[in-house]
Amino acid sequence: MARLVSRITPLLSGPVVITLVMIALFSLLSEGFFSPSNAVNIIRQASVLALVSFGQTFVILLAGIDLSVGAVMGLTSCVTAQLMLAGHVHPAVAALFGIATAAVCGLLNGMVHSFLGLNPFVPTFGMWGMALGAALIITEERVITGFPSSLRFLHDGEFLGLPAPLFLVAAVFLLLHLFLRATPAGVATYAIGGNEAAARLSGIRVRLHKTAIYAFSGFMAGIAGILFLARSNAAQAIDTIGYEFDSIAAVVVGGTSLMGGKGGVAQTLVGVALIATLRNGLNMVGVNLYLQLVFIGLGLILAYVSESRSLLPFLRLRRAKEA
Amino acid sequence: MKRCVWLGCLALVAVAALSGAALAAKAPGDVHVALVVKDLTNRFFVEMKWGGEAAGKQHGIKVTVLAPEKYAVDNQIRIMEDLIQKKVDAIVIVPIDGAGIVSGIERANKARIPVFNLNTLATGGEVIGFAGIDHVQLGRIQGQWAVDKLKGKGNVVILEGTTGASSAIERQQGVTEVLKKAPGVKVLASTTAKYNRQQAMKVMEDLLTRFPEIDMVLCANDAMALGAKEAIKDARRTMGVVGIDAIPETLEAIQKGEVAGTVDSNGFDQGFVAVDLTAKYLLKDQKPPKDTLVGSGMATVITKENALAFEKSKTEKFKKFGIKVD
Amino acid sequence: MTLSSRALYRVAAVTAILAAAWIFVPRFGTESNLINLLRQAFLLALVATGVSLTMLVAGLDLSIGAVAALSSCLAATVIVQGHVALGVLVGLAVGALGGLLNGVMIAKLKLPFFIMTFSMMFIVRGLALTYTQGTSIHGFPQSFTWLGKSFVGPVPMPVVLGGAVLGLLYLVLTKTTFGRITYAVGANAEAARFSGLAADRNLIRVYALSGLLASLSGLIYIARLNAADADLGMMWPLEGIAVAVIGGIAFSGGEGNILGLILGGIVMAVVGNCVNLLGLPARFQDFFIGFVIILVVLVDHLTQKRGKVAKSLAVHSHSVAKEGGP
Amino acid sequence: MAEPLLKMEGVSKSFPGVTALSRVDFDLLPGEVHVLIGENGAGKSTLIKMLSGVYPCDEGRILLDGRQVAIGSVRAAQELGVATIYQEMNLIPELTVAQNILLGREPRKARGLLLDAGAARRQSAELLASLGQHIDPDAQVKALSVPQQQMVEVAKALSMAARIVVFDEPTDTLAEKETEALFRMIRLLKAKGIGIIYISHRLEEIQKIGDRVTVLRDGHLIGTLPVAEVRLDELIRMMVGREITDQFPRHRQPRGEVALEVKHLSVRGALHDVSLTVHRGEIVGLSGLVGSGRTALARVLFGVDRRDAGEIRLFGTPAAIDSPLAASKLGLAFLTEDRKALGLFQILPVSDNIILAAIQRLFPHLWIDARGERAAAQEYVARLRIQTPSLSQLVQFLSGGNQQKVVLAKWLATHAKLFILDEPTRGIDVGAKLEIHRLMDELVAQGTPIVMISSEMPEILGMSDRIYVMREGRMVGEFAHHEASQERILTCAVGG
Repeated sequence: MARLVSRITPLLSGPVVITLVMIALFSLLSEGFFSPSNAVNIIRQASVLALVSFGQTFVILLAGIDLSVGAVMGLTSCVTAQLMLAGHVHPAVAALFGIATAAVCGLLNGMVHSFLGLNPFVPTFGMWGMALGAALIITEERVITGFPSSLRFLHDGEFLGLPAPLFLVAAVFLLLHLFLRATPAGVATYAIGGNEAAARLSGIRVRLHKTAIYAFSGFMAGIAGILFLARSNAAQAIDTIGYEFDSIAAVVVGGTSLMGGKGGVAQTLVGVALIATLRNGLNMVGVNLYLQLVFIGLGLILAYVSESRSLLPFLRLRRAKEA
Repeated sequence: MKRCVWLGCLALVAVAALSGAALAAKAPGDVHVALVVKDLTNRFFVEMKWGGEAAGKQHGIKVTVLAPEKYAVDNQIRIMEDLIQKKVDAIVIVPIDGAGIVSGIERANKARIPVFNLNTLATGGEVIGFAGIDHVQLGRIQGQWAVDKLKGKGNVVILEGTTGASSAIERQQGVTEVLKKAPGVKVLASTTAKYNRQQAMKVMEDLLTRFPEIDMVLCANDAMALGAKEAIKDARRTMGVVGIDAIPETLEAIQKGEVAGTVDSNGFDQGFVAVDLTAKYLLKDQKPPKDTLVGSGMATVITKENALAFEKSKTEKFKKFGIKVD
Repeated sequence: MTLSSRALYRVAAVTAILAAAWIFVPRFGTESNLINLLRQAFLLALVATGVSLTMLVAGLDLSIGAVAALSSCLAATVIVQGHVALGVLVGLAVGALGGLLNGVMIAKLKLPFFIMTFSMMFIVRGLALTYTQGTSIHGFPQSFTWLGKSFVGPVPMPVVLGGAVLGLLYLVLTKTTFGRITYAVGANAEAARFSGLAADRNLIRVYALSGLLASLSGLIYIARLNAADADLGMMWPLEGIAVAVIGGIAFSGGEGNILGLILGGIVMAVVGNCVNLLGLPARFQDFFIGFVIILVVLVDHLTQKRGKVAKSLAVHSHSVAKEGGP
Repeated sequence: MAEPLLKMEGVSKSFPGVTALSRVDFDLLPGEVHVLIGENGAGKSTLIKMLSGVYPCDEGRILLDGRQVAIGSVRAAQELGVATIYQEMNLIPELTVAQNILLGREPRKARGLLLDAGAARRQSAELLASLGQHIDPDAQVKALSVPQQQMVEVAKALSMAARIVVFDEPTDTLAEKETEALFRMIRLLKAKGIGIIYISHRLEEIQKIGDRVTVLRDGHLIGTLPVAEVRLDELIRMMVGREITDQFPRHRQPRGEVALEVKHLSVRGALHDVSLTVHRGEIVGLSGLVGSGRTALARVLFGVDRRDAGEIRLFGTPAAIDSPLAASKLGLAFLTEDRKALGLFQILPVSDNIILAAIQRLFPHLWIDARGERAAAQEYVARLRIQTPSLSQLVQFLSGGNQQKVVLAKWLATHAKLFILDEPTRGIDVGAKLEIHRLMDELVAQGTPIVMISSEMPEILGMSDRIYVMREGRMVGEFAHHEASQERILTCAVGG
């Protein structure tokens, strides 16, 4: 039994405990919550936030921040929709072009930040405005629909009873987790976030690496934008505004430190699960909109406090023995 | 660091492999209808909520009214997905965007949950019926009244709703249709203020600067009309201001002469009719008509003359359903 | 602090933008437009004071919009019943309380500013909506609306109030012990603690002041709009950051002159104003704002970077020569 | 004479407005420890930075094994076998020992895509073993002690198959025992034929470890001599170019009454039953190895950490010091070991840095009048002879010595009644060090007591009136000035 306990306890970080407590609470209060179909529903709703939060995780690991992801997602979906509708471009090609646009936005963020040494808030905030403006201009502030809906399988499709986005998110998660843990570039990311000067002195090309990570964050926002397009089958520039703060919240609540060098995509996955479960649960229980906002705010604070000072006294006892 | 990979998988698997709770049998009085509106910070939708709840009380069914956290159609889709999981008996949806909401309706169709489309026409998905006012007609009423008031001659400025929103497009279509038939009336500018009071005040300030003489301001909703009239009052200019929705604050402004008139868009009636038809469909299996026009009866603009009469009839209606009006 | 060379670059850039607008944009130079511009600029600057103060202590207050909404709705309820002074006090008190809560949690419980103020944004917005249930509070007496609508000679009251607040803040920040400690905490919070300064107390006061300023901005806005609803200030955090960044406030803390906000406000107001005066669709505004932010900051950074490098070398040589020689 | 491993001929480097190095010759033989000394700004770090590829040299040639090389980047230097170990530990706290050692050069598998963790663990374990260390390669670096972290740095250098290893003031954070371990390890490297360049302020170390010593001043080569033929004061004269007569100024009055009395102070895991007394007009030296609890004691006295037991009496009255704020109000001052992180506001001007600690005293009623501020700052800039172009100069542009003077000025402005100085002259050049000692002497002469923590034996012996020695959080010895000697203190500190 002790061995089992010792294997499980390191998993029970604060946010995981909070998520499980929430699941239990919501299951008691609403009968539809604790069901496989609702689980599938939560996964679908959380998949877009997960993808964009993975990109944000990498930037925050560098002790940076990317405020542009919300607008860049919107730009991707609008570019792709317009290409398919007006340009009669094949959906796959249009999607690739959309993702490329997002990656370029990320690249610009990275270059302005790392080569000109500007605090990352500034270029990504400026990019937020430009990407939003560009998306609005492309779509003339209209909603674009009526394009071929072959992308929809990405979100609505099912395979072995599990939603398609689950496979996409799981594949991306494992790839990124492996990248961070087991590749030189992954370790370099932690090194730059932990001690940039030391990373540079170890021969890591810091500026190049940072630029690549911001471009990667743009790239992930692009993929999230495509999945968003598949989900709503309509493209509107302002629909994805808000994902920048939601993704930062998911990353930080999950346990990745804003100071950089600590955390990872696994923690972010938990953060995303927590936020998605919270929002779905409040709807299932039928809490009125106004109070829902209050509970989301309280939930975020509780999740963060639980991560930084772990809840279970038993856990703390174990950690004290180890230190 | 190994623990993190376990951590991620645990969260995914736990959520995916939950076992189903037993489905409670549905008692007739236990019918639950959800009304999803665009946002609950605008008085028009608050009255629609009251209408829906009133109809619910009449049929003895449970009605919950939900609105998205953010004015984005994706949030409405998320609410519909959650309602599907909650196994509500029917969803009445007022889409922020008729095209954007289609994938939400299709999901409800797949779950065999009937959907009633209200106020803004959805461009796809099966709905058991549509009720709403004829936005184009509202635009025409407003436009015609303005032309008559200006005796066919004068400068007009139009404040449109959120660009791309179906209701904004249709109301704009109605207004411009009428104004085109009056050569003497010149449309100086037609720009959006996103159905928002603060935005309307700012845009109006700039329009007052741009055009020294404006005779009439046509606003696609009352919130914008109230914002515009403040800017006009501050700039010590005089011109007619016409809105749509006939919310109480506008009626007060009409009596004070700050706003020339408004058009009733029957928020309460829309809510009531939609829930009423849905309840009848669920309880008495009466298929609602494909297209129900709500309350286009009051086909005239409410002005100083008939404002009091209109307000009295409205409060009586509310009282009938036991709704306390502040 | 004397107007350093960096500030001169910034003032020059803004005057260049103003001159260009004056020449190319029709009716930009008219008196009414300039008044609108000035009022808009100072209101934006006032909204940005909360964000800027918290940026000075290397933090950020994302809850200013929500705090403004809640405090102004509560104040409006009191003001509508005629007690204007009491209402204003209630508003300011609620604002300060919200800010105080932020400060205590950040300073004492060591919560990161992002999580605390981001969560407060949701919590306070929810409370405001619950309080007003989506309806607006309107009909303020003239003795209150003068806050937003009256003039002192040609100058609109918001400009006078905004100017007074910014002037006072400038004096507080540069000429009082509280101000110096604020810059010190922003530059190096640990060193401030080790220098025997009450760093935590200073943090709490800065966040409380940010909440107070947010509620003041809210009160002035509802005085202008002549109505208060829970929808107020949705975009204030982002607009505030934009004005602060253009105004030269550094995200990393301890650096930036509060008067720079006037320049930031002017740039934002000019962009919005020109888009309207040229009749461009509103969507161009977001693009230009993003573009201007990066442009102004790039120019500022390049001028600053060269300035810094030159200075550091000059000193290096100076001290080497001094120490080395007998 | 073996073929020189490294030869730098006529190397110079100038920045706009200053020549940091002019035509310096420097060479290094395989298996040799070549010590490099000189004041701050003498050009030591510039020479090393050129060798390790941080920036290119303007004139002159660098030859490795007789072949001319151009070292364009840090990576190029590493490939050429030049490894530099900087003073501030360049490790990544969150990563493991193995990850740190092999960062940037990790062994790979699966055609170079994935890291080979097993091979990395084996290689780093081997490297550490060759240095006589057994540190767990999977431990996180943040859990290691300072000396252990240093061994990881050296292991990292070895992993780069370094043929030249540069040590930049490595023993600053170490005490005797660890310095001995470091020298043993350096001798191991020598035996492997690796050339070592050793930069230090501690002149007494030269005899112990150096083969040859080179002195730089103002970017010029003063001389290179075999260590055997050189005397200490001669070296100092070459460095400073002026006669160092009385190294440590001492004009002391008789001891006053008890200023600070600490009885049975303990902090779980750091201090055990520590007692000491400090009298007015006296400098009390705190000696001991790193980790012996001297800084922990200072932090408790200044209210940074909470004490678990024991009593502190200040000027006769019991003092409950629970925060630096309370300590400063009671007239305590604390110059921390890490100037940059805890002592200074880098991006604020000199005047702010000086008046901030005393801001409540100087301006009791909130308002700061510009004249009063300038006068207060100017007074201390003059008194401490701080070299700064103006009062509004940002502190980050001052030299190390001037920065330390600013921190001292900050606390003098508070009219503190008792000073705690933690390594007051570390990393400062000899000239500035002298001035700091002069100021300390002046302060004590006026009766203000000083508690000084220092790892430099000459400074402890020279400046203190009484010396306490600490080991593992306990007070293990107390010597008056006349009875103290290097050997006695060392034996106490090491627990002999």
